Amino acid sequence: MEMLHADGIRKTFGNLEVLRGVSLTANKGDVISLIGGSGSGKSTFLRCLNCLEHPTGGEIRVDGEAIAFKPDGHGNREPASKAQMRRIRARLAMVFQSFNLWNHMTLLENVIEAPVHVLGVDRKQAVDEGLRLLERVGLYDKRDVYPAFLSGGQQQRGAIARALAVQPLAMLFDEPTSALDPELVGEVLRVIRELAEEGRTMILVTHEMSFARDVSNQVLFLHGGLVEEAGPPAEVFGNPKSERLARFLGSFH
Amino acid sequence: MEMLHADGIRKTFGNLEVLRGVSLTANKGDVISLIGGSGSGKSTFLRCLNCLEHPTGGEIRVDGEAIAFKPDGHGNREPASKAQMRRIRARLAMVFQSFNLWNHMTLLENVIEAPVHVLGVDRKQAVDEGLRLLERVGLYDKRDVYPAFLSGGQQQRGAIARALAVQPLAMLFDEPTSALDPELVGEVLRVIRELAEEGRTMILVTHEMSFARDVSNQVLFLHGGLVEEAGPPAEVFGNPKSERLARFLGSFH
Amino acid sequence: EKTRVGFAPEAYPPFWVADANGNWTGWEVEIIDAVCAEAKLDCERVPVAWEGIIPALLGGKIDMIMNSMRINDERRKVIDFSNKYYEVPTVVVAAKSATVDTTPESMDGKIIGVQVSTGQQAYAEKNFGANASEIRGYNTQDEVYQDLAAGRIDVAIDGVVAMNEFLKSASGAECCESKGVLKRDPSTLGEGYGVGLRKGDDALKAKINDAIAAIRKNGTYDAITKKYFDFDIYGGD
Amino acid sequence: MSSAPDATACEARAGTRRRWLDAGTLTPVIAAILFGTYAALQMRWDWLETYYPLLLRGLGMTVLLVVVTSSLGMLLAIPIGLVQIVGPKWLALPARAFCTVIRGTPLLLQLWLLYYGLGSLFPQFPWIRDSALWPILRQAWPYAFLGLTLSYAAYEGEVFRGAFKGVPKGQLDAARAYGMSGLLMFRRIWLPQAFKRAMPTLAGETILQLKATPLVATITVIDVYSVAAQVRQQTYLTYEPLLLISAIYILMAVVITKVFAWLSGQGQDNTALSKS
Amino acid sequence: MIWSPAAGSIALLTTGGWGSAMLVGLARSLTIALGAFGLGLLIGIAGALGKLSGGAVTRQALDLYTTIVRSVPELVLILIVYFAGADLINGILTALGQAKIDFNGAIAGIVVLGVVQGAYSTEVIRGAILSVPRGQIEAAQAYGMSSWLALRRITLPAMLPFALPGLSNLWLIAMKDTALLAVLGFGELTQVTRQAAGTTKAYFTFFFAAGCMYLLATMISNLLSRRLEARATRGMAHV
Ligand SMILES: Nc1ncnc2c1ncn2[C@@H]1O[C@H](COP(=O)(O)OP(=O)(O)OP(=O)(O)O)[C@@H](O)[C@H]1O
Ligand SMILES: Nc1ncnc2c1ncn2[C@@H]1O[C@H](COP(=O)(O)OP(=O)(O)OP(=O)(O)O)[C@@H](O)[C@H]1O
Ligand SMILES: [Mg+2]
Ligand SMILES: [Mg+2]
Repeated sequence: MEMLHADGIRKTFGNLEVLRGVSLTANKGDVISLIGGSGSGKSTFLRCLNCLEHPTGGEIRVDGEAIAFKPDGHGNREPASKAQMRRIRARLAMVFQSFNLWNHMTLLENVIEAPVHVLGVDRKQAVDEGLRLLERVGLYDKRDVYPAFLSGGQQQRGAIARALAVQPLAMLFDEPTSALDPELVGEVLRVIRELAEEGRTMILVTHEMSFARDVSNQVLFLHGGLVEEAGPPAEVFGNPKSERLARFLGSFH
Repeated sequence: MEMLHADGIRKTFGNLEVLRGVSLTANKGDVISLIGGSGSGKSTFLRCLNCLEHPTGGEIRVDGEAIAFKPDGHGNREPASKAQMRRIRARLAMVFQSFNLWNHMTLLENVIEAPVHVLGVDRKQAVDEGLRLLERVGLYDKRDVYPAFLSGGQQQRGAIARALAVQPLAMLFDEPTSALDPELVGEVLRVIRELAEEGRTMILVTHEMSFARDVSNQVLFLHGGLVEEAGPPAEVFGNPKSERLARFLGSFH
Repeated sequence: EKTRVGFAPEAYPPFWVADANGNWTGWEVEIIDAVCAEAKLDCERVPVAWEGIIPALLGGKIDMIMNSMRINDERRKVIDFSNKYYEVPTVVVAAKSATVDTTPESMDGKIIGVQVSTGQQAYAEKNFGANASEIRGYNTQDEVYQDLAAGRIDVAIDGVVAMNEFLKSASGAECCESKGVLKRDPSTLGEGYGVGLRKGDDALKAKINDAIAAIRKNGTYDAITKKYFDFDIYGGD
Repeated sequence: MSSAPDATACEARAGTRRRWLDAGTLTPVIAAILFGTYAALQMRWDWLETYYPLLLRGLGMTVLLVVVTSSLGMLLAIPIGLVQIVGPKWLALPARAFCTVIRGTPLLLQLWLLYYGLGSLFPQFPWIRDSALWPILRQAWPYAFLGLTLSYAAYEGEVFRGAFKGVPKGQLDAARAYGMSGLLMFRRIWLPQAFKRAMPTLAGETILQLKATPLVATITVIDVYSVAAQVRQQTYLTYEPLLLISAIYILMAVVITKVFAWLSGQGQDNTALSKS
Repeated sequence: MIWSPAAGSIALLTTGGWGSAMLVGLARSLTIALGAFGLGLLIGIAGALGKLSGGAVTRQALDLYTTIVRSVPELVLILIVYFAGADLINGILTALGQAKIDFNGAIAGIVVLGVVQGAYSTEVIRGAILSVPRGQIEAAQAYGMSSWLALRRITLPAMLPFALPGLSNLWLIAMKDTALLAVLGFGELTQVTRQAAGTTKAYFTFFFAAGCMYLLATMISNLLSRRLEARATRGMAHV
C-alpha cells in the first residue's frame, strides 16, 4: 500500500537549483535511506516532503491524498490549503538532526504536545500513550525532566517518542545521529532499528552507511539534486554502478 | 654561568601543599624540561620562578640576584620590592599554554609592548627588532594582524617572538603546544628547537616526551610537589629508577 | 562679592518675560536692577526652580529672592522679608460660562488650579478646600493658565496683574474672565510682595529696605511702573 | 543594567540565617544604623504625623503606576517585538520607529508633550469638552499612565525583539513539522520561549519604570514623590522628605527584585536555556 | 496657539529666535551630558577597580553606592546631590579655610548627573573587566608591568569592546537625563523649550521640536557608537 509518493520534486533557492526532479515511493513498511554528499539536497528533499520547504515543482501524495499547490505570488508555489498541509504534516513525523525538543517543556509535555493541541486527543489518553512511548524508548524515568538536562542520545530518543505519539503514516529522519557523540549513536540506532523491524514506514537521511545497508530495503543516492542511483542496499552498496557513488562510498573506508 | 637558581621552593594554597621543596639550577644555555602527571605542580613551580605565584618558602636567584621576600600579613610571603620583582619578571620571559597574546594589539604591537613600555626601549628600535623577530618565527607577513585572526600555531610563535623581544635571561615555557591542534604542534616545536640550539636558557614544562628527550640537557620529573627523579634525558627516559616515573613514561606509549 | 538674586525662570508677564536669547525683561526685572543699583549691590540673577527656591535661599545658593513672593506668616517662620515693593489684589478667574464668585459655596464641585507653594494655594486650601472637588497644584503659574485655557480646571487664582495679562492673551480672552477680587487675608495672601531674605541677614535687609524707599522717593519706581501699568502697583502704605 | 535577581535570590535563600550579619553585610548595616540614628536624633520628623495619610495615598498611586503601566507595557511590548521579526513592512517599520522615538527622547518631554501639548490643542476642538471622554481627558493621570506605558512598551519591546529572534529556528521548525498553525505555534512554543529569554531583564526594567514614576509629578499627578515635594515646600525641610522617599524607593526596588526572583523561580528551575 | 500647519510651526521656530535659542540649549545639554558621562566614567573605572580588588569595606561601600543610585529615582537623587553635595563640598572647603564655591549651573548639573552615571558605569566596567580573559592580565604581569601600566595598556583597552555597548547606552541616558535638570531650573534644552512654549503659547510645536532634537542627537550618537564599536572590536574574530 502506498503511503508516501513524491514525483519529480524540484526546488530552487533564488538562483540555486537544489533539487532537479527527485522521485520516491514509499509503501507501507518501506525503509528508504537517502545518502549523498554534503549539499546534495537530502535535507531539502526531506523537508519538501512535509512542506517545511515548498517544492518549486513536482507532486506529493500522502496516503493517496495529493497536496494541492497554488502560486505564492513570488514565483514559487505554496500549499493551497493550510489546513490540509497541517493535517498531512502532523502525520509525517519528523526527527531532526539537532533533536529540536521544545526546551521549555518536560519530556512528557513534549511528547503529548502535538497529540493534544494539534490532533485534539484527550489529554489523559495522550499522557497514557506518551508514558508508554517513553517507556518504549527507555526514558520513562526522565519523563519530567527538561531537555537541557538530557544527553544528546536521550534527547533524540525523546524526539523519536514525540514522533511516534502522532501515530505517523511515515517517519522522516534527517541524520538523527550526526549531532551525537560517538558513544551515544548506538542507543539511537537501536531504537530506529526496532521501529524498522516492526514495519514502520520510514525515510532516513543518514551517513551511517552500514546501518543504512542493514536496515533499509531501498537506498537512494542523491547527487547535485538528482537521484544518481537507487536500488536495494545490497546492490547500491555492493555494486555501485556510477563512479560518483563508488567514490562517495569509498570515502567512508 | 648560573642564570636561574631556585632552592627548596614550597607553595601551599590554603591547606593544599602543592610544592614541597623543589630546587633547580639553570646555567647559561641549559634547557631543562619539567615533566610529571597532571596536578604534580609543574605549572605552579614555573609560575613561582617569576613570582606570578608567591612561593611560601625557598629562595630564587636570577642572574646572581636573590629575590627578597617579606611576610604579606596573611601567613604567606610576597616580594619585598615590587620594582625588583617587575625588573626580574621582565627578563624571565614566559610563554603560556594558551598563548595569551593581547587581543587588542596587532602582532607587532604585542611584540614591542614590553620593550617600549616596561624596558623603556626607543620605539623605533623596538619596531626594528620586533620585525626581525617576527621574521625569525616566520610571521613577518602577519605583523599587522590581530591575534584572533591567527591559527593557534601562529599565535604561539608570535608569543615566542614577544618573549624574545625582552632579551630574556631565561625563557619559561608552560606546555606551549598542548592547546594546539596536532598538525600545528610541529611548527612551534621547530622554533623552540632552534632557540635551544642557539644556546638560550630555557625551562620547559611539556608533555611531548620525545621532544623533551631530544632538546633538553636536563629533565626533572615532578610528583606530588617533589622532584622524584632528575638527570640527563638519556638516563631519565632510558632508565627510569623510580617506579612512578616508569609508570608515567609508560602511559605515553 | 556678588549678591545672588534667585528667581524662577518661567514666563510670568508682565513681571518676567524671556526673549529667545535668554534675556529677561519685565517690571520686576527692572525693579531688581534699580534696587541693586540703589543699594550699591553687585547683583547676579540666579535661576532656581520655584519649588526649591526657599531651600536654595536657606542652603546659601542664593542670597535673596525677588520673584513676586508674598510676605505671609507661614513663610515668616523660616525666612525674613524686606518691606513690600508692590501689592495687588488677588482675583478669581474662571471660564466665561462658569457660575463662580469668591464665595466657598460657588466652588462646589469645581477643580481649582494654583501654583504650588504660593499664597494662592494656601488661600484656596484654607477657604475652598471643603467645597472644591480638587485643588490641583502646578509647578509654574504658566501651567495653571494653560490648563485653564484647555478647560482641565475650572478656576484659577492669581494676582490681578499677571491675571490680566493672561486675560489679554488670545487664549485667555477666548475662554475666561475675572470673577471677582478676594478679600485681604494677610495670613495666606500676605501683606504685599517683598524680598525674601535669610533670617539674621539684617544688614542686607536694611540696605534693601532703604533702597526700596529711595527709589520710591526719587521717581525711579514710578518711571519703571509707568512703562508697564497705568495705575500705581505699590498699592498704598 | 538590570540587576541579577536570580543570583541574589538564590544566595538569600541559601543562607538567610548565616548571612544575617556576616562580613558581607556589615558595612551597609553599620552605615544604615549610624545614619538612622543620626536621622532620628538630628532631623525633624514631626511632619510625618500630618502628612502620612497623604504619603500613603501617594505611595498607592506610585505602586499603581508601576504595576499597571508595566503590565500594560509588557502586553504592548510583545506585539511590538514580534512584528519587527515577522511582521509585514507596514507594521515592522512603525514598530521600529516607535521604539527609536520613545527611547531616543526624554520621558519628561514625552509627558509634557502628551499633557500640555495636547492640552493646548483642546480649545480649537470645543466638542472634545462635550464628549463622553472629557471627564477622563481633563484629569492628569490618564496621560501619566499612557506615557509610562508607552515608555515601558518601547524599552521592553526592544528586549522582546531580541528574545523572539533568539529562539532557535529548529524549535519552530519542529512545531511546524508537527502541524501546528501559526497561532498555535506562537502560543505554545515561540512566546513561552521568548518570554523565558526576556524574563531576566524584567526586574531591571521594572525598577527603571519605578524610577521614572516621579516625573508624573510635573503634570500634577500626586504620587509619593509629589507628596514629598509638597512637604518640602510647606515645611521648608530640605533633606528629611527626600531621605524618607529615597528609603521608600529602595524598599520598593527590593520588593520588585524579590517578586521577580520568586516568579522566575516558579517557572524556571527547569530551564538552563538550551545551548543551541 | 492655533493648531498651525507645518509651515506656521517652522516660522514660529525661526522668527522669534527661539529656534536658535533651543540650539544653544541643546549645546548646553550636550556639554553637561558629556561632562557627566566623563565624570561617570572616571567614577566607574575607580568604582569597578574598587569592587574588584578593594578591601571588604571599600567593596561594601561601593555596593551601597551602586544599589542606592540604581534604585532611587534620578529626580530625587538630583535634588539630594544638588543640595547635600553643595553643603558637603562647601562644608569641607570652609573647614579647610577656603572660600565657598558656587555650586550652580552647568557644574552642578555635571556633578549631579555624574554621580548617577558613575554607579551605572561601575557595573558596566566591572562586568567588562571580568570578561577580559585572565591570561591577558597574567601575561602583562609576566612581562613586568606595574599594576598601573597593566591597567592602562592592557586591562582598560581589552575591556573596551565588552564595555562599549553598555557605555553607549549610558551616554544616551546621560543625554536624556539632562532634561531632568529643568526641574532644578537649569537652562538646558528642556528648560529653554518650556520658556519658549510659555512665551509663545505654542506648546505643541516647541515640545515636538525639542523631541526631534533629542532624537536626532540620539541617532547620531548611535551612528558614532556603532563606528566606535567596530573599531574597538577590530581585534576580535568576526564569525
Ligand atoms: N533556505 C535555504 N536558502 C538557500 N539555500 C539553501 C537553503 N537550504 C539549503 N540551501 C542550499 O541547498 C543545498 C542543499 O542543501 P541540503 O541541506 O539539502 O544538503 P544536504 O544534502 O542535507 O547536506 P548535508 O549532508 O550537509 O546536510 C546547499 O547548497 C544549501 O546551501
Ligand atoms: N590558584 C590556585 N589555588 C588553589 N589551588 C591551585 C591553584 N593553582 C593550582 N592549584 C592546585 O595545585 C595543584 C598543582 O597544579 P599545577 O597547575 O601546578 O599542576 P600541573 O602539574 O601544571 O598540572 P597540568 O599538567 O594539569 O597542567 C593542583 O592540585 C591544582 O588544583
Ligand atoms: Mg542535511
Ligand atoms: Mg600546568
